[in-house]
Amino acid sequence: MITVRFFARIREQLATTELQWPAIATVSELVADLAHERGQAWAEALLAPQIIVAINQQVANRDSVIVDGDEVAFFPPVTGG
Amino acid sequence: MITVRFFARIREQLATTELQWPAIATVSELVADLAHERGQAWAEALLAPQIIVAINQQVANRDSVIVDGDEVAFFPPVTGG
Amino acid sequence: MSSRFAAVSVQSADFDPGIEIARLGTSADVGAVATFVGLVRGVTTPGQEPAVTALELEHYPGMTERSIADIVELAEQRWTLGAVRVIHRIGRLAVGDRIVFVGVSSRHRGDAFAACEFIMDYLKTRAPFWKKEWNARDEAHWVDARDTDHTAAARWS
Amino acid sequence: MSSRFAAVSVQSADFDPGIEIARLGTSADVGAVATFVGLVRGVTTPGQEPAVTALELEHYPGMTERSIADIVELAEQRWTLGAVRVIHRIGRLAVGDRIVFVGVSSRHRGDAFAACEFIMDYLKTRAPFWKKEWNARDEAHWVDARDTDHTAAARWS
Repeated sequence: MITVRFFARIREQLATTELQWPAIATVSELVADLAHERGQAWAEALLAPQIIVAINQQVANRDSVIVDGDEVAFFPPVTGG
Repeated sequence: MITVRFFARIREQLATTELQWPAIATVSELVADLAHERGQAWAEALLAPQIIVAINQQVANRDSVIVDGDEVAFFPPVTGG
Repeated sequence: MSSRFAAVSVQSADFDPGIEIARLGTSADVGAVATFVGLVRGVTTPGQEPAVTALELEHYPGMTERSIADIVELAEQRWTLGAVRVIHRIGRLAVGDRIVFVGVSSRHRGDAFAACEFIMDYLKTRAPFWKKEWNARDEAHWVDARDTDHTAAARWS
Repeated sequence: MSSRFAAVSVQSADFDPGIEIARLGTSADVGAVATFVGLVRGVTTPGQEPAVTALELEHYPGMTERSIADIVELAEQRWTLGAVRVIHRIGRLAVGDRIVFVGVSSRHRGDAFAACEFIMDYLKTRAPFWKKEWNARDEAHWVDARDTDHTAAARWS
């Protein structure tokens, strides 16, 4: 299993903070899987071009490999400071 | 009469904080006059190329005109901050 | 330098810039302390939206602290620094509240200024924080990332 | 901006950077406060002269205050600033003592950082202050002006 986390605008759009998901090979496949299972709103939120993905709290990309036990996070561009 | 003031290293070299002097046309003439009356040490201190001169607390130069009642100051490059 | 340390705090509590500056300047070989304090602005672009009344800051616990520590490390590789201190607040803040503190000490002012601004520019574009604003009509909206922040960060690379 | 003011102090008394920062950030349209604190360094270039133990700062009363006010005015013409505060100490100071404070508030951090560094660079090369250093052997000497300070000031023109 992997842990998938959502922050800020995406968290609100999907009304989901965190979920557990079966291990899967890459970020792209995880997004496709979530979109397929959860529907159009999820596809749109997670496929938006500016969305940032992190694996184990390091910025990653759509091709990055996921392994069992990883923490994958999706969030919008940052606006701190 | 004009007031002539000296600061920092120059003040110490000349052992003079301030003096009154008869009005004179320019800074160059004032320096020549002081060097003539006070001797070699004054000539060297006031003719050193890096010395800054101010008239009425505004930076001036050797050709600047002095009028009666002015305050003329000589000081080394500044080192504050 | 003798007093090298870097400390990062992400906290809901306020901080005291005076105390932080005093701590940054405790080594005999420190001649310069450059600091930045970010505040919640209540006025947006004149004539546009209603004034902001409050802000809520969300972060990614763990990743946020680590990404700031990485930014501080980049600065320490690039300039000769004494101590570095970064504090970023989270949770709900009112107009005029302090949001962020970045303080850098060094022998000379050039390094302290450059590193302080670098850390702020990178923090704005790399550290996972998100701002939600409330306005005078009690409407909430997520703040959009600004191109100018990315331009500011890009000039260091 | 609504809270525009500039205040220059030349004084033998110490100052409190925390209080100054708080005063700079009191307007609702201020989002950024950049500050600089200069300290008396006790360590000179390693392996060279004996360590500095104290400093004495001489100034030109009247001209010093006016030249700093002129520098602040140049900064205000160049950037969009809120408040500016400059404090410079005079007289005898010990190692670790604060010498100078420059604080600038603005809407955005870019202006605050640039103006703060500009004021420090110009103050170093234009304001009539002179430092005399004492070392561990109780020898006094006047500090020489540094070329790097003139280089730093020249990049703004």
